[in-house]
Amino acid sequence: MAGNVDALYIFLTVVSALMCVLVFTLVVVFAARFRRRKGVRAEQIEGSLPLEITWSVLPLGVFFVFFAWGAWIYFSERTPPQGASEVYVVGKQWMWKLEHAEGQREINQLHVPVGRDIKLIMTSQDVIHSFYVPAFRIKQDVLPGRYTTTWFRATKPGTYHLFCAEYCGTQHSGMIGSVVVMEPAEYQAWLGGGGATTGSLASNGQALFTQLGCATCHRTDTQGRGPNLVGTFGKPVLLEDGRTVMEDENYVRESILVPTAKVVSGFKPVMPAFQGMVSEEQLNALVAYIKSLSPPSAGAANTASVAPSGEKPHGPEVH
Amino acid sequence: MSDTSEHISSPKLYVAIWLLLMVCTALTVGAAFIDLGPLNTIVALGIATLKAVVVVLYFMHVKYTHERMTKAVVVSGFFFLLLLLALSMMDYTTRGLG
Amino acid sequence: MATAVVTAERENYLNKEYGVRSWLLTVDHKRIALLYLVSVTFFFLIGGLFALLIRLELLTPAGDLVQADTYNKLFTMHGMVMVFFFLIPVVPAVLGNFLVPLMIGAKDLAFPRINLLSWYLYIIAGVLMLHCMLTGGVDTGWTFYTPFSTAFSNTKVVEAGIAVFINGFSSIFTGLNFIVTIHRMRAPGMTWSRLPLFIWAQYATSVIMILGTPVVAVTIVLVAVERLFHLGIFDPKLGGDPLLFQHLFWFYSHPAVYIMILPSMGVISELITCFSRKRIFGYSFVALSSIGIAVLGFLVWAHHMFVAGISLYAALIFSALSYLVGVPSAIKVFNWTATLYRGSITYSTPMLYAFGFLGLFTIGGLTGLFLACLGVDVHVTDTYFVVAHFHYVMVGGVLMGYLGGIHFWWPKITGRMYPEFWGRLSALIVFVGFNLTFFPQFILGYLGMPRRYYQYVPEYQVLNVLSTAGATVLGVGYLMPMVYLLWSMRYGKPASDNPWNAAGLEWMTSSPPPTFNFDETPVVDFEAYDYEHIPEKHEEEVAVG
Amino acid sequence: MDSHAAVEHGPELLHHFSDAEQQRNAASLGMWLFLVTEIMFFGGMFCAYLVYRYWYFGDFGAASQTLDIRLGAFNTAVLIGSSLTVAMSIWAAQTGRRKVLVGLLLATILLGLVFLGVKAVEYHDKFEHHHVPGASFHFEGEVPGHPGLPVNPYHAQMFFSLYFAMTGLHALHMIIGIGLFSYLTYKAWTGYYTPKYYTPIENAGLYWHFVDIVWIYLFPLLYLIDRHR
Ligand code: HEA
Ligand code: HEA
Ligand code: HEC
Ligand code: CUA
Ligand SMILES: [Cu+2]
Repeated sequence: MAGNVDALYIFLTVVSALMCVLVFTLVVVFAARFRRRKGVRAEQIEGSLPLEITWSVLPLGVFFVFFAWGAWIYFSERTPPQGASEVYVVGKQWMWKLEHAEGQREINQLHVPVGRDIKLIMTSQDVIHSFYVPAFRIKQDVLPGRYTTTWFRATKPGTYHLFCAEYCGTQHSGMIGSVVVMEPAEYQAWLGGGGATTGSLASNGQALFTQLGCATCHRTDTQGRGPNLVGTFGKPVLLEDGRTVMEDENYVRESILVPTAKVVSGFKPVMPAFQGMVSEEQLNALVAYIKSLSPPSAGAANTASVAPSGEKPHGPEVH
Repeated sequence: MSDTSEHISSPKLYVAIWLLLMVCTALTVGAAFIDLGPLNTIVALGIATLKAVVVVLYFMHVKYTHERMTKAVVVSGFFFLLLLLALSMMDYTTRGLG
Repeated sequence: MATAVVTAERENYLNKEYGVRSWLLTVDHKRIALLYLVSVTFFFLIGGLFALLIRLELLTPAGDLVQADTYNKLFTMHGMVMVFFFLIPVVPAVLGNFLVPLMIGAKDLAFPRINLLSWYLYIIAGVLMLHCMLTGGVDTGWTFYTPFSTAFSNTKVVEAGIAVFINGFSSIFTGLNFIVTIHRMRAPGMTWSRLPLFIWAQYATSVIMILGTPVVAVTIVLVAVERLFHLGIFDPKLGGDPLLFQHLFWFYSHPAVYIMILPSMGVISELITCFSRKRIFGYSFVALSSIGIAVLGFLVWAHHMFVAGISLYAALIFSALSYLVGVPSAIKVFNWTATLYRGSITYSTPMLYAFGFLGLFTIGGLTGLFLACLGVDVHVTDTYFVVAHFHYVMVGGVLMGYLGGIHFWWPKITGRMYPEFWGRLSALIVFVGFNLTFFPQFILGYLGMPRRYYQYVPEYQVLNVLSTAGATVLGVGYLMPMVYLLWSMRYGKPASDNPWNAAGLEWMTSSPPPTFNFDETPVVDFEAYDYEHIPEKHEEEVAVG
Repeated sequence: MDSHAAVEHGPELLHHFSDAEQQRNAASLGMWLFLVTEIMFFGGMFCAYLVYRYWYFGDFGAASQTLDIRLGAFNTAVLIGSSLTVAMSIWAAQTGRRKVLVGLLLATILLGLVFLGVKAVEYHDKFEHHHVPGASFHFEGEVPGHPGLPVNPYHAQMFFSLYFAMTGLHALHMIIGIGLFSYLTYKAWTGYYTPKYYTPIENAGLYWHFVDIVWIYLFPLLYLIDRHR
């Protein structure tokens, strides 16, 4: 990704520099060549339609290239590859809380293995923040009340800056950390010994699922009062009002916090709203658990296994 | 606009317009109670727009002005309002898709 | 200079009446322009002071000069003061106020009392802003993003909001006044195709002022109401969408950047024609591109929100639309350049500023294209790259244009010439200082330094030191004109009615003009920039030096 | 500067205009441009309304149905009536009927006050039912057409936030308009306006009609959502 962005950036710089050189040379040359001389009067030139058209259409053509290239990169930046490992990010004034699917929790630090696609599922507890790793050329605002996502794949081990790029109050400039990219073996070791873990995110979610009483309604058969949640994630859901929505992270999130917002067809809106009753971390665990009930076909993002992602599937998006 | 001042609409016309507006009000209330599916909103806004246009044309004398500028001003006002609404909604209606 | 003596004694708008009252209650557009001149300069100094403090703090990576909170207030108030109280009014309210009636051959603006009201609204807003700054300040950034501004910041957001709101009405009334004046008050024969390009630019600007400003006004009302009464329009906790605020804010604030640049572009058209002694190349294209920028400017606002969480499709469309505004800007740049061709060019101070404008605006505009490019923007948004971009267009563009214009019309405004040597020197210093200040910031931005950072990681220090050094040079460059222009009001050489031998109605009345501008209403039977028919003056008569 | 005696002499030409026609045209264009700014001013709120109505359609429907449609319709009629009296007052001014003019202007003010009175009753009702956004807000109900589906109180509160913001802003415009018309009535009573000079009445009329048009949209948008269920 970084390479692509840099290539485009260099392209833009070169084209712009050429334009600058063109304009500046003309200005300087004209200014020198046609400076005021005694007895020489300016020649009145009305304009020229062909020239006007040239210098409107040509830039427009160049602009289109800029746009198309930029759009293409943006599209892949916003489309995490299938099978990416997931990390949940919660921003708050003024720290980053990160939780791996495997259950490692970190603050202001993110450890990832080299060469693996990492998808970040992010939300904020208070104001808007922005997750920015300059080295990876990625940035995404982190909003309260919903998830935003982005992804990256580190190609070189090392420690990289992590910044908060959206102004968020007093310690905005202190809301920084680092992304530590490690060789896979090292990473395994870190997983084993390093960060404090209390079981994988999904298994935490499972515990919560029982504890909060979700399991009483959402059973793994068709007898529950709520829909069976197995195998539903990432698929379209038919709603009571006839609309169809994709079951993605934001949908699950909303379904837990405000269940009546989108009611599944064939069910009564009896699910209690959990808004204000679960923390962002608990919510993430629940989401991770519900996702784990629908193992994706490619890769095993939600299990604890650290399968290398192998070929980079730049194919269709996950959600 | 110079013509607005010269053109004198008769009270009869005003009363007729007023009646039309009252009928439209009755219609819109009535229509609200009939199930037209998604058309309900459209009908309600359509009637409102009709009323607004009538007010602009007759009560506000735009119909009688020979001044193209007034018309241009009114139209551009609504045009930019629509731009605001349409381009914002473009974001909201496509959020779930990408 | 016999004529000059006569000029100085003739009754004009300056010496017609004396006393504070005659100024504070004036409805003469020229006097109001001067009232604005004094007040925007005051706010520029305040904003500049904040800028210097910002730059001083950033000299070292550690946050050592001021507290984090103080720093946040500094850049917030720097941005608010500079944008709302300096750059938006500066060219329209000073030069525009002075020149619009003169250039179209009118006695005054259509609504002189509303014009005065505009100034009072501006002053009330400004005093409120000052009060707000002195009693604690605001720390939301000039963009007021929610939910920080509505639910988290514990500074004087509402007060600052009210100040911006009131100031908005000042700007709306100015715009309204200009449009009506340009439509209704033109002298006989002054057709649309004969209007000076400065007037076209003011017209386009006024359209934006009228259409955009009310939206930001109501948005700020909503923020204030949400903050005071906890209505949940934008608060996600109450089901609101913080991005809606950003949509509404940028619906105004993107077009607002064209409120700033368009009038300056108009000034540049006047300067380049006068000092090349030529009709502008492609008059109608330059004129209509102003309108084009004004209209297209309303279609691109969400390019400030590419990483904010808008939909993918919206981002694509807004990016594509953003490129469209580049086209009319390109048209202008190329036409100005072409105007120089086969001209008869003098390098007086205003022209030097115009050259500076051309260079800096081109760089600023081209880097705008980087930002409109989705893939690149994701990386550089909210970094110093953006900061550099907008200072290039706002300071390098607008401010250069304004300074050029002030020098150009100074003889008309005051009846005195400014010292040419000092003028050229200041133009040079500003140009050098400017690049030294802001060019390093492009690099900083690409290296990843986020904006609004009060402390930063040490590897960014070298470039920051350069930038701070540049800012001091720049500061000197700005203070110089203030000193010598003031000096020239008393000691400057008396100016003739048309010291530049320029085209345009404003040069056909005396310097300074009488209260109602023209002794008799002029009849226009010549095209704009009719330099062909203006006889050359002898070298020594041209007021240079 | 402002020593022009013109001000005292009423409809005299202001010095910087070349003739009365130019002056009148300028005033009229100025007024129309001002109305455009008003469109955009309300436009920001309409945009917010549109977004949330799109998001929370059902909840908005439920909240909307607590509004009294009879009062809303009555007020619409009142406002349209006042537009009629304003339009007629232009006619009265054009034809130099001073007493009729004063009467019509008074009628306009009266109708405006009736509108505000009804609005006050409605606001009061909202207070009674705790439908005013804030700490004491309370809303229970079902989404129309979806029996058993409870309304999300936050979303209902959003409706009422917008309701108060929009109708409040509208009412503020009414109050300003009534102030304006009171002044005009007084002036008209002194015989200040003649068939040659009545621009202020014309412009105030434009303003009033605009306020009417805003209500013409507010009424269906706020009162008539999903009524058929
Ligand atoms: C005077 C003010 C001004 C002007 C004129 C502009 C002009 C432009 N701006 Fe800028 N901008 C700002 C002030 C301004 N901007 C401010 C204040 C911000 C930040 C606000 C904040 O967040 O605080 C900002 C931010 C900003 C962003 C958001 C960045 C971010 O936050 O991520 C973007 C993105 O698209 C952008 C784009 C543009 C574009 C495309 C133009 C175009 O109009 C430029 C057009 C001009 C040219 C293109 C140059 C001339 C053309 C040629 C010489 C043609 C030849 C070229 C080729 C063939 C390549 N600007
Ligand atoms: C018109 C607009 C304008 C102008 C003219 C300027 C002028 C300058 N700006 Fe500003 N700037 C903005 C608009 C502008 N800026 C905006 C909108 C922001 C974003 C704010 C935000 O993030 O919310 C910003 C942010 C901004 C930042 C980023 C802060 C951050 O993100 O952390 C920086 C940093 O270098 C900076 C620097 C400067 C400098 C060095 C100047 C120089 O050009 C200034 C030169 C002038 C002087 C040096 C003054 C000289 C006078 C004196 C010294 C006398 C003072 C004494 C008396 C009062 C008598 N500006
Ligand atoms: C009282 C019973 C009940 C409880 C307790 C309950 N739910 Fe539900 N849930 C339902 C019903 C009924 C639906 C379907 C109607 C709807 O969408 O509101 C549902 C829908 C959902 C959906 C959307 C399902 C889909 O396929 O689209 C998710 C996700 C969900 N619940 C998660 C949870 C979680 C997590 C908890 C615990 C924190 C929980 N539920 C607690 C009854 C319940
Ligand atoms: Cu978090 Cu800035
Ligand atoms: Cu912009």
